Amino acid sequence: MIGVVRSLMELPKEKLVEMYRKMFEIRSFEEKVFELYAQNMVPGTIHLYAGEEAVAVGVCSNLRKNDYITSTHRGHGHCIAKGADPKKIMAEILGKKTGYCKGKGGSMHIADFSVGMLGATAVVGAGIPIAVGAGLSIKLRGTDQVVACFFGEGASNQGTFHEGINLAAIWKLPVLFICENNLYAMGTRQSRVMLIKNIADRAAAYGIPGVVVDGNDVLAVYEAAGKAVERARKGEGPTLIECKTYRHKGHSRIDPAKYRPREEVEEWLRKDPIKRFKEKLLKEKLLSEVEIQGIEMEVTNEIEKAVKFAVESPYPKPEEALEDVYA
Amino acid sequence: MIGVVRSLMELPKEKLVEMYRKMFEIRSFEEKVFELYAQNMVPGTIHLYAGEEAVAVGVCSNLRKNDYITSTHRGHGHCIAKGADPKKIMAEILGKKTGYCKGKGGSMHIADFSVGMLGATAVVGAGIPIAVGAGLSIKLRGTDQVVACFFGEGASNQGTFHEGINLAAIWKLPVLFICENNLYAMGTRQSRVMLIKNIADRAAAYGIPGVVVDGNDVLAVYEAAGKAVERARKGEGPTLIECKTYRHKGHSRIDPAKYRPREEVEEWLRKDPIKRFKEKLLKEKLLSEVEIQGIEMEVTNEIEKAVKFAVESPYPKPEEALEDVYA
Amino acid sequence: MRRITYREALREALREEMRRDSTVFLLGEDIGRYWGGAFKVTEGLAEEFGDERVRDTPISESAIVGTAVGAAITGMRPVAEIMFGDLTTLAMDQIANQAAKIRYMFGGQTKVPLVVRTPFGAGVNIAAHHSQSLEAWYMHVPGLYVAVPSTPYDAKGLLKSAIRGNNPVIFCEHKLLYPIEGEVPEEEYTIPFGVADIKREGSDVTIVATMYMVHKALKAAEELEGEGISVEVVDPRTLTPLDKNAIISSVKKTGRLVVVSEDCKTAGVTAEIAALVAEEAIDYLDAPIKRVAEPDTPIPFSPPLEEYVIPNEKKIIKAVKEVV
Amino acid sequence: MRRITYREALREALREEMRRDSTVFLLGEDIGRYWGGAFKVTEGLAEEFGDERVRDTPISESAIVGTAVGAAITGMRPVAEIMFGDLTTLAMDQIANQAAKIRYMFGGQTKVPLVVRTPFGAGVNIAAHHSQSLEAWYMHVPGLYVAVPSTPYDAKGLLKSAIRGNNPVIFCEHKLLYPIEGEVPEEEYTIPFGVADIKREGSDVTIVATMYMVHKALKAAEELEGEGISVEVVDPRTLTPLDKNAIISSVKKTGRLVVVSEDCKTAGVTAEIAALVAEEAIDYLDAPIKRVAEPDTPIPFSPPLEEYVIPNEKKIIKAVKEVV
Ligand SMILES: Cc1ncc(C[n+]2csc(CCOP(=O)(O)OP(=O)(O)O)c2C)c(N)n1
Ligand SMILES: Cc1ncc(C[n+]2csc(CCOP(=O)(O)OP(=O)(O)O)c2C)c(N)n1
Ligand SMILES: [Mg+2]
Ligand SMILES: [Mg+2]
Repeated sequence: MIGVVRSLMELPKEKLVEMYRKMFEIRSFEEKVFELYAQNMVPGTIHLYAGEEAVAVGVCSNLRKNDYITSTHRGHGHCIAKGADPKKIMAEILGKKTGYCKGKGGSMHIADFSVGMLGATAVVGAGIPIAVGAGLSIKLRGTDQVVACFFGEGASNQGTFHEGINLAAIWKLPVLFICENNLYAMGTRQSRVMLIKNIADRAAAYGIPGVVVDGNDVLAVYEAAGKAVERARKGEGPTLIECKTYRHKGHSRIDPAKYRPREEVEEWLRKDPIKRFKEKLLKEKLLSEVEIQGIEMEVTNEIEKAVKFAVESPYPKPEEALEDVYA
Repeated sequence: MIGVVRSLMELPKEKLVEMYRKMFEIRSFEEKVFELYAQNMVPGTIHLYAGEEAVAVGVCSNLRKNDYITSTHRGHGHCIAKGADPKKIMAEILGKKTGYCKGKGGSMHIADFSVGMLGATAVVGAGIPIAVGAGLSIKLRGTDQVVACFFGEGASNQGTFHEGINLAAIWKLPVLFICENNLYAMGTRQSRVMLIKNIADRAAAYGIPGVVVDGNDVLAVYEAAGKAVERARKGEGPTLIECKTYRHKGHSRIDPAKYRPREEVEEWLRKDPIKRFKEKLLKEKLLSEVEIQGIEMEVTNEIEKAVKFAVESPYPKPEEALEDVYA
Repeated sequence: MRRITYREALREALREEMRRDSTVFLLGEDIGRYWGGAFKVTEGLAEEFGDERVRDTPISESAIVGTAVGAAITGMRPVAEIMFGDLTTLAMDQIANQAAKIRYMFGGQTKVPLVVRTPFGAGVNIAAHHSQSLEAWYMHVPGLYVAVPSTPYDAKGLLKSAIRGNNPVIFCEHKLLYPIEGEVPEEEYTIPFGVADIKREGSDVTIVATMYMVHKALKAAEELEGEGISVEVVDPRTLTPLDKNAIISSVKKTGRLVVVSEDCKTAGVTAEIAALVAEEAIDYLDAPIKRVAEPDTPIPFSPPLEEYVIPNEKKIIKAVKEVV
Repeated sequence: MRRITYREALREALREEMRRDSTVFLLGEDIGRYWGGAFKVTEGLAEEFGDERVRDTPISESAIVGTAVGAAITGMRPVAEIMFGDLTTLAMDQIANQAAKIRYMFGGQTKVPLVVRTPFGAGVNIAAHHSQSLEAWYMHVPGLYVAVPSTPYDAKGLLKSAIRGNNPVIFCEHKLLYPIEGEVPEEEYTIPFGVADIKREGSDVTIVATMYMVHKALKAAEELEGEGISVEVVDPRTLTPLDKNAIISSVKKTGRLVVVSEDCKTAGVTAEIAALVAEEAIDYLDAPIKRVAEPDTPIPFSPPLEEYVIPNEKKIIKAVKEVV
């Protein structure tokens, strides 16, 4: 784990509020998705981000609007953290015409190019070279943008991880490789598919820095990502950041996750990133209970509105299926 | 580089003779191929192994007949080192019916299953998972065979390297990953496509041992491979061995290799593995000049015979093209 | 006769072959005791045969197939599962350049007895990366066999043949077929590759359909019967080898051909079957050949969109009526 | 008019587009100053445009295409070279699942203006891993365009359109075409996608042929003319979009169709074109459709074997004679 976490005091209050809000927003959003799913209103499958909020928020809090991210099957949190509109995310998840992708993508394929969210791929690991390409584009265009590329520890066994990171390394591209290590890929525990403990150690194979960070501590993630962003903007190349975290639910909608020991789940639930951040904020008296409740209420309202918007939105017309194949 | 090389004295004389013979055989074979090529008798393209003989011979001298190897586009040396018949290799290279693959494979696709040579693939890196599969087969069948998997440093940037070695690692398979680092992949110098100096360092990403060895010193290769074979036979899993070496000629038949500095080529020619081994043998008085000349003459005759056999052999009948698609 | 699901039929085939032959083993992502396969086909097999013979792998499709190739050419009979057919793209070199070509390139020195099982097909709203039907690609690769079972009976019999055979097989399953029930005898049987099954006899028009489309074709045929049109439904069961005679004989009888497949129309399964008949039996045709297939789009997510692109009874009936 | 080679024509297209538009850049293995591309298409371009815009890559096909995708959706126009068409298998997910589907999956939010240039084709004795023709696979992927130029003129005009267009293009070249010369004007021109070229007019039989086969078809046509058979040769130039009208119009005129393509016959390019005509213009046919293609084998190494499987003038003439 990287060293001392930047003191809370160093961060402006608005930043802390914003980070808390985003984390709470993601959690609330995912809870609603879960509810809607239970009511049979979500077609297909879903992969919830609950429990991993500190990663997306810690990383994206370092990004500007014109910076890019790439995302995965477990992408709702990334979208929200990068500033996408929960209304249009929810509408997409329900398959509505008002969704980001007009209902063509669904939960596993959300994108919002207007905030630099370059989209989620459902092919594990496939987003990695795409993020590298965005990094190359930045370099060729000569801007100081950066790209954050999210993927799971399971994805780190894909060939694209190896090929993509190596390319970014040799070309010194402004890419943050953010490995969300939630210990499992579906039912497969990390220790059964690799001998090493830290995915960050793989960075050495490409001659770039690898960092392990407590992925349930939003400030630790924020700091590690901040350093990597700085490095990237200065043209010093990519960083691999491994965030140790845990998903609260099963892999996808149908998964009871019986392969996880109960004590392990309980231990991680105790480490809930939102609870931890809230306790810290209160303890250091940076936000009061009242202020926090205010944020939470606002967010809850917003998510309710998103649900209403999504539920009330129309489905696309069937023949729209034929549009958007070619530009 | 690994430590002290086993003293010559420890090896029985027949072993030394055999190693010298094989190295000289490969060199002579490749020189003939080059000659035949110049006479327009070799269809397609060729990738010569001259300069890298110590690798194949050092590794294969540790192997039994029923051990396996997988090979690459630069595979003639691997075949000879594993005990394939030069006659049938040469015939294959000339596209003759008497070749190992009845003329269907050619220089880039030679195989001799009777000596455990599982074949050469011309897709860079594609042999790696195949070798892993042979290793898994050994484990499941419960024998103490091993597999040596040859590939270039260029191949180590392929996704298959990453996925394949990781699999062998977690399953503790009896595989030697032999990286023939000849500094170039076609015209691409290693330093332009990876930031690290030693491919062996990538072994750490999979939690297995990685070893760098002087690939122009047959005894050093022999020793490093010997340890890895021992480890593998004991069920302790794979090893990645990087052999630093150099190809004497261009990448393929048409390549003048102008991308290599002259001094670099000259330096490596001075490190010629055959010359070095011969000098050592003479210096330590393990073989006399006369004995060495005897070996060389024998080999030269054998290769002449191989050429004659190949040249005089018939081409396959055109309609044989339709055979062997399915078993 | 006993009725079991397509999923159970596949599992029985795997179990029986693993009991019969110790060289048969399974590998794939989450096929073992912790999950039992994304579609639960391998559920319970790790418990019976152990983790060594029912091997969970990392998410490394290319290495999964490559490993199967290496095992197959050294005496084993691997059955690899690729969790979704769309992901076979990641193993395309190992499938099309290695598994399919090794025997040929090496002049027949070895055989490559491996099976890659994978589910294709749309209909469960999981969008463009989890819904494709790519079997036409594999028909285009000499050296591969391609199985496309539509019923539990066919699934079991073909999978057993695939495992016992000496060639690499892309064994195509369909997500919507897994829960479908059908008659499967208790006794041992196998189904040879290259033998079509006439799923329904008829005299006015031939429908050639595969996998889930066989069921839609049969429903369409029933409806059409009510309107006095007699439909013959031919299920090739394997695309390679393809039972050309069965198709051509049926066309000779009916004089009309509709080909139905869930894959994208252009250069798909329907193209090959239509071309075959246009080349070898055109004189028997009394009408143009009709193809019913996915229009050329990726599979969209939203239910009304997805429904729109998947071939269905209505489209089949329309095509039939256009030719009779 | 000035004559240049197919290789030079491609290079000119790249050079002109790179001069015209600073977002155009090239990436691939050994395309830069040290080698100039395995087939020397990019020779000299690194010298003119620098190593940043003519980027040598590691041997990482999947990352090459993936990187091109990422660059394409963020404002650049990458032209990737995959050294041999057979190796596109390694990038199949990035090509077929990412490049082709991103626009659609994301509801039209972005375009994916990228070109993957790659040489297909047999004839130089480099065996099964370096000789395939896989363009039919890419026809089967909605979202992709597929170009198959047969002449220097077409190569230049189509490559310029491919680079300027907003869709991902698989740009198929042919090893044996690189040294072929043809007329190419000095002045700027482009060729739109989806417009076939009648390479020779005739009235007795239509041959649809692509790439190197166009030249063989033209030679066959000449020979046949001597025997009083008038052959029309239609070169679609792009397989997606396909100029169906040009094909169908020609068939309506001649009443006979022979389709010639170098890829494997089953489920290949010839299948789609034959199926198209069997579906949409069968009533104009006076004879069965004939397909001339590679028999379903991998490409063998030895010259007599390779020659045996590649379609040639003789086989084309035989097919024509069977239908007239
Ligand atoms: C290439 C590929 N293989 C398999 C799958 C099926 N699959 C979807 S998510 C998943 C697990 C991914 O694990 P990880 O990368 O750790 O991400 P997590 O789900 O834990 O966030 C798998 C195997 C897929 N979508 N893509
Ligand atoms: C996957 C793949 N990409 C590209 C090629 C073209 N190619 C053939 S050999 C070669 C260089 C291989 O370099 P390396 O692995 O270092 O082996 P070496 O030739 O140096 O022995 C390349 C790029 C190929 N055959 N396969
Ligand atoms: Mg995970
Ligand atoms: Mg090399």
